[in-house]
Amino acid sequence: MEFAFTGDQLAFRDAVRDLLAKECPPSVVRAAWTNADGRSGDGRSGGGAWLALGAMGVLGALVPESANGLGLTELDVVLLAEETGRAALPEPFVEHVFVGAPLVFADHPGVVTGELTVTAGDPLIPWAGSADVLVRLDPDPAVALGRGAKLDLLTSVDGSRRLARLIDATDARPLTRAELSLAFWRGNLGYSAQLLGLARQMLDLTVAYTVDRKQFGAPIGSFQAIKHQLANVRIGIEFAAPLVYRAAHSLAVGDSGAAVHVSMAKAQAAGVATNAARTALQCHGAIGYSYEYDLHLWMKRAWALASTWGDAAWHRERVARAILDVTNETGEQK
Amino acid sequence: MEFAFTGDQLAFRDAVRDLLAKECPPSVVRAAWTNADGRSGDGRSGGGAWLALGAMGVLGALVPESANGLGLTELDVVLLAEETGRAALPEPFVEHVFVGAPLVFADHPGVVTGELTVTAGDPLIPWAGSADVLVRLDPDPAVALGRGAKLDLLTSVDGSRRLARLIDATDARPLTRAELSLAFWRGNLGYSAQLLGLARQMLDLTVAYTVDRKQFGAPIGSFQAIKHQLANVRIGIEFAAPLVYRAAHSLAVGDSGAAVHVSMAKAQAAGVATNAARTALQCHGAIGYSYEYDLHLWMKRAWALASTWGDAAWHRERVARAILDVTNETGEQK
Amino acid sequence: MDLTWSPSEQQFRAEVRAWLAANVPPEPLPSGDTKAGFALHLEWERKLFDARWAVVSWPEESGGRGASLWEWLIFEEEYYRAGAPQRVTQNGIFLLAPTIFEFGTPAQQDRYLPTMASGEESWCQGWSEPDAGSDLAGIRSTATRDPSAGGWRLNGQKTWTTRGAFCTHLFGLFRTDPSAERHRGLTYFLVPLDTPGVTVRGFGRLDGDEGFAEVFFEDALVTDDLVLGGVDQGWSVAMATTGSERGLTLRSPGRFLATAERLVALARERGADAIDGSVRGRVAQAYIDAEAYQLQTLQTVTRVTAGDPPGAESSLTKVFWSELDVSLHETALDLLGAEAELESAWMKGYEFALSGPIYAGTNEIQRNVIAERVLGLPRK
Amino acid sequence: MDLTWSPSEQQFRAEVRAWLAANVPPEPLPSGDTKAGFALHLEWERKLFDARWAVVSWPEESGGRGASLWEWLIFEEEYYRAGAPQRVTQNGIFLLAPTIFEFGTPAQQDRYLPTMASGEESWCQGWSEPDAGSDLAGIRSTATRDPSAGGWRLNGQKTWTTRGAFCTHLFGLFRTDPSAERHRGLTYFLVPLDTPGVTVRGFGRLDGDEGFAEVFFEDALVTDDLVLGGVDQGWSVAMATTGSERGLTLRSPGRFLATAERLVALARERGADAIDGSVRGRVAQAYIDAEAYQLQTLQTVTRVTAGDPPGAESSLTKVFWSELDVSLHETALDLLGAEAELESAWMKGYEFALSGPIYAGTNEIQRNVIAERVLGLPRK
Repeated sequence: MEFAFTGDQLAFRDAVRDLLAKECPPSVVRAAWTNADGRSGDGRSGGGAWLALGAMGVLGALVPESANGLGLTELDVVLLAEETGRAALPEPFVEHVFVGAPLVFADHPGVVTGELTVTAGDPLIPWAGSADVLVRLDPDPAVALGRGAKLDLLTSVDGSRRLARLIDATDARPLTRAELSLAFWRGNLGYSAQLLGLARQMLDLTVAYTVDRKQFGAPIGSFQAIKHQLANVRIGIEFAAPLVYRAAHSLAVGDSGAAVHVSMAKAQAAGVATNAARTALQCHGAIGYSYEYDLHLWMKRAWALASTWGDAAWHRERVARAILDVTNETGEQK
Repeated sequence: MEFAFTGDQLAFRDAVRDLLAKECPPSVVRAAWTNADGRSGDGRSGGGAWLALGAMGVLGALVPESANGLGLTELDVVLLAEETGRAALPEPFVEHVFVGAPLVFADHPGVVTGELTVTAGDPLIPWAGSADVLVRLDPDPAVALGRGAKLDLLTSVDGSRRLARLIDATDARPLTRAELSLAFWRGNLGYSAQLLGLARQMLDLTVAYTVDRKQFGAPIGSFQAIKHQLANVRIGIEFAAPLVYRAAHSLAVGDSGAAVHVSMAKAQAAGVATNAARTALQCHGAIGYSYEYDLHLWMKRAWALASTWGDAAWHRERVARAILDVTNETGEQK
Repeated sequence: MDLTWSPSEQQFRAEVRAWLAANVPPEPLPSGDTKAGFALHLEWERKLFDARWAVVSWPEESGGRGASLWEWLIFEEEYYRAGAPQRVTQNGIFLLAPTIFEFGTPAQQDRYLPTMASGEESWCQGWSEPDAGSDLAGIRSTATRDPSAGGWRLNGQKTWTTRGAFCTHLFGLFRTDPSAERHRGLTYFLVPLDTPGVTVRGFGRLDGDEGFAEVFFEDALVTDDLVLGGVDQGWSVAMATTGSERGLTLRSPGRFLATAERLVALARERGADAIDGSVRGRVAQAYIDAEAYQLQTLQTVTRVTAGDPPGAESSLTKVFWSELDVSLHETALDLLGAEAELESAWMKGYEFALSGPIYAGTNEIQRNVIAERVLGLPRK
Repeated sequence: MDLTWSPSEQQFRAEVRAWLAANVPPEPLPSGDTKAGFALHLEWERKLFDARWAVVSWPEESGGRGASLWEWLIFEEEYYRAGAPQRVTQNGIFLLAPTIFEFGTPAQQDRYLPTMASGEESWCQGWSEPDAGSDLAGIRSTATRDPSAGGWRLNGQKTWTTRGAFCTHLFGLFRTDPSAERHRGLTYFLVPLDTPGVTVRGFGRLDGDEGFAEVFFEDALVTDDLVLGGVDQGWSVAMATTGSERGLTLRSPGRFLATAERLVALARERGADAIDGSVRGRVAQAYIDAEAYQLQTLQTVTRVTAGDPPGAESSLTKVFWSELDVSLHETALDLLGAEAELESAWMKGYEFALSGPIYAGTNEIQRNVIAERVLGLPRK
């Protein structure tokens, strides 16, 4: 029994964290809101961060080595997703790395390096307009080409998430039930990890602000009302993270409870991130409510990811079904 | 439009409050836990408080004047129930005044003065062993004689509430559907008011204690962590009371929404009282956890009343049905 | 207790409803927190004013109808139910006007009230400063007497001024006695924003609209007749408006009842069975809370009408409505599921609702007030 | 990451499970917080000890099995799953023993550990005083050196001492340097409760059982060898035990997993469809939280095993498990509906759970610790 990441896994995370610190500061996230494609650069190939991740091999992390991927498992990349959440990376990271690339690398080898971008949605597809390959989980699960696809564009509260419904697909191929299921649970694992990273970042940002900000002659962080709200966020993070990591492990080893474990992770991480957002805003006060301050970039990403691919209530109900209704839930199916 | 009680209604409440302050101090409540009948005295006819309430005419308040009752409405007695909650009166006040007496006064005139005690349950009947007349709402709604009734005695967390199921009834007469419905909603109104009074008393007790108790060189009531918890209880009370009073008014005037209004009142009052109990205990610390300290007498009454005759979730679901499912909910039926 | 409306009140309601039915724009106006939207909202305000619905509770001579608090409640209920445009003039009408009625000279009342009611002049509140948010006593902006110029020189900066970039006037607090501490030595000024030396820079709020502004003062000269309620009396004068900001006037139950009705409609439309059980319970709870808020307001208005004004209790109200507003919208977004993140009136409403627990005294401050002034817990 | 148990650990689990299956009393014992129940629990403790299950993590020579933290977790999981009796000796085994292992002289270790493990001697904690609850530094009980008698004279009062009326010994803090302030000048004493001058009065806890005691000291003489860890060093010595009180040892995940399993069983038995949707969601949430607590513990044990002891993080754990325990029982009572008020293991468990957020440092204190020591927010 050992509940810890390996030195390699932690080193990989640190490398990605450093990369994002350099390539994806808040200014890049903010810029993405007004970019043509809502991404960290402004070409179809994504920006500096995306290219660098591609160069590092991260974009093909779950693709078999036989196809020039890194042949890694969910457990090796879950911390990377957490870091992209912490940085609010405006790229289809989960959609590409966790969901799309492992599904389409055979027909579209370019996704392994990031030369091609694949994204996915259920049903709303983020960054669909700038992607080369689209994966639609619902309705009619299918893989389609970005070029020539008929999209119904929609606006997300997160200005970088350019959403679309795929209405009419070119050269679409249907997904098998197994592909659909794996894609759905891997995606939810990725979102859970990103929500965790978002929560950590919002907490750090708020701690720093409340240590600094003085009112009534003292740092507001010295008031119990602030302390206890932030302590609760920290507690929430402490007891959400292990569920996320366990879910990654379960998918990696093919545990029969994997789907339920992912639902537990998503329910918990969504709750923690939305609570972190609410608390961060309240502890900041008016400045946190300003568009010019960065907090809202994280808050809105958190709102979006918390409700996409099943919100907390939906995943909690999945767990309820597993423990209350079904007697031997294999969790293998969506 | 006038949302306020009349001078008479307030004077009546004050009279009962004074009576209870004199006849039902905490020592009487505590004594009831070990009394033979769990009531404020130790004879079948109840104790000082019960006799005094009878002498005041309160026990027959909802009985028509033609039958020597006071011929009052739910609106006239709701504040009295609140006071009996505040005092944690160990007597079948709601069961007798709100539910039983108006149902059985014709066959049992003694209930009007309190010479006879009537109690009621759904299905658990409090103080059944010491009552002359029993009303069972469920199963098989009926009125029965206390003498000779076969009872299955049960123990409540509230040592004064001597519970029983009525298994075999003597001279039972069935309740009509209308009787049953009115009894159920009146009872829930009475319990809502008592829960409100219990919450107020637990809050007052805790405020007094936290002003007094010093730790870390200051009254613990000066710490924000205590202040904000108690402020939340006070807010809860502020916005539960009007729902309780409105429900009383709706029953009094026969408003078609009365049943839903009572469910709103019970759901809110139950939530406020249980939260007040939890907060009061936490703010007291170890002393509040001591059997010798009075707080638990109120806490346990609150737990009992919050779950009896439909708990908060049950009543909230009644409201949900009224606003979401049924298109024209008359609320007339249980 | 009488929970029915009198014939004349019912008549009043019918009149309001009819007028709104005939005049509320079929399509919602663009956000009043944008330059273009603000202008369109002012046109609507003018329309309200011409029909004497802009300030129903004001005396007739100032453009009102001398409506009772009860009628005002009815008006608000109907206004929100009809989905009529937000009141971009509300900060003047609800925060400043009561102060002018109470402390203004007859000249000030004649000069400012009618133009405020008609929307001809629009007012923003200049209280918060970079270092004075929750702690208003930290105000540093100054007003220095300039005898030669026959007035006062304003210097300093205000910020988080709602719709400051679109308004014509600002009412604000400035320090006139630099030696005085905390709440003393402040004066309440009425400042035309076109005064030389005043610069306004609008900036975005959570939803991106330019609903906030910073206002900079550099030796801006304001004449003596722009002092409201006496030099160095600013704090006590201002408290009258926080009273109304926190209390009844801004938060009529109609607003939350209307939102609750829309929430219920949304839930029915999603299909009552399709709804998760826990969310279903929260819909019911939010609906119950909206009714609780209305009933508590009826209780308060009854008391106020009987001449017993609300004191620190208004803090109870502020915490409750602001958290109710958040949970009404949160619940609606949960009903929307994966579509919650899409641009919608619910998301916009949620973003707005999130400001409730912050402005007009954060809910943390309100809880302190409740604990100390309502419950009597020790300050220290 | 490896979430499987080694063959030897599986073997250990099988052994524990088999023994418990064969030995756990079919009928639950009466409450260990009553005189009679306590005696019966001591018999059970003896039985555990004879089979060397009483203190699995202790070295063999002290009656343990030198079990690893992993094996200890397994033991606890099986123990709670089997519904075995509460450990009335836990305050000695989990709070005092670690301190004796760390600070005790060899003589003290030989004298007290074996009799503690066998239950022959039972220990209660003498820390709280009427004026020193959350604020332990407020301790006023004194120990004054009495050279003539060759020991220390204890005076003062301890209270809220769990099972003090049934135990044979008390470990507690006494002020040995009256001039010292707050946490300084305290000394950790081991006190036989039959010492002349010591009076014990048991009193009821929330559930009515006599689980609390007041202990009065009047010139009670204790010899020098009853000082644990040095005169005036009491605070730092005691902190070692709060560490274990708040940390892992007392709150093995097995306890909450077992409760969660029983909650699920109760829900299934009430009929999954009959359950209110909001309560159904809370059952799932409580179950998720119980698993989260277990996984976080595995994480911590991995770290501890690697030689990285938990610090202020134990405050995160304390708040979480104590509130989880309350909500597990609250949810169960909500499932019981009108029967919730009846005497039951759930109600008894709820009453006990309510002490969790209070003892071993209230959750308010814990949140301060988290804010200041984990997050680095300013003390003042």
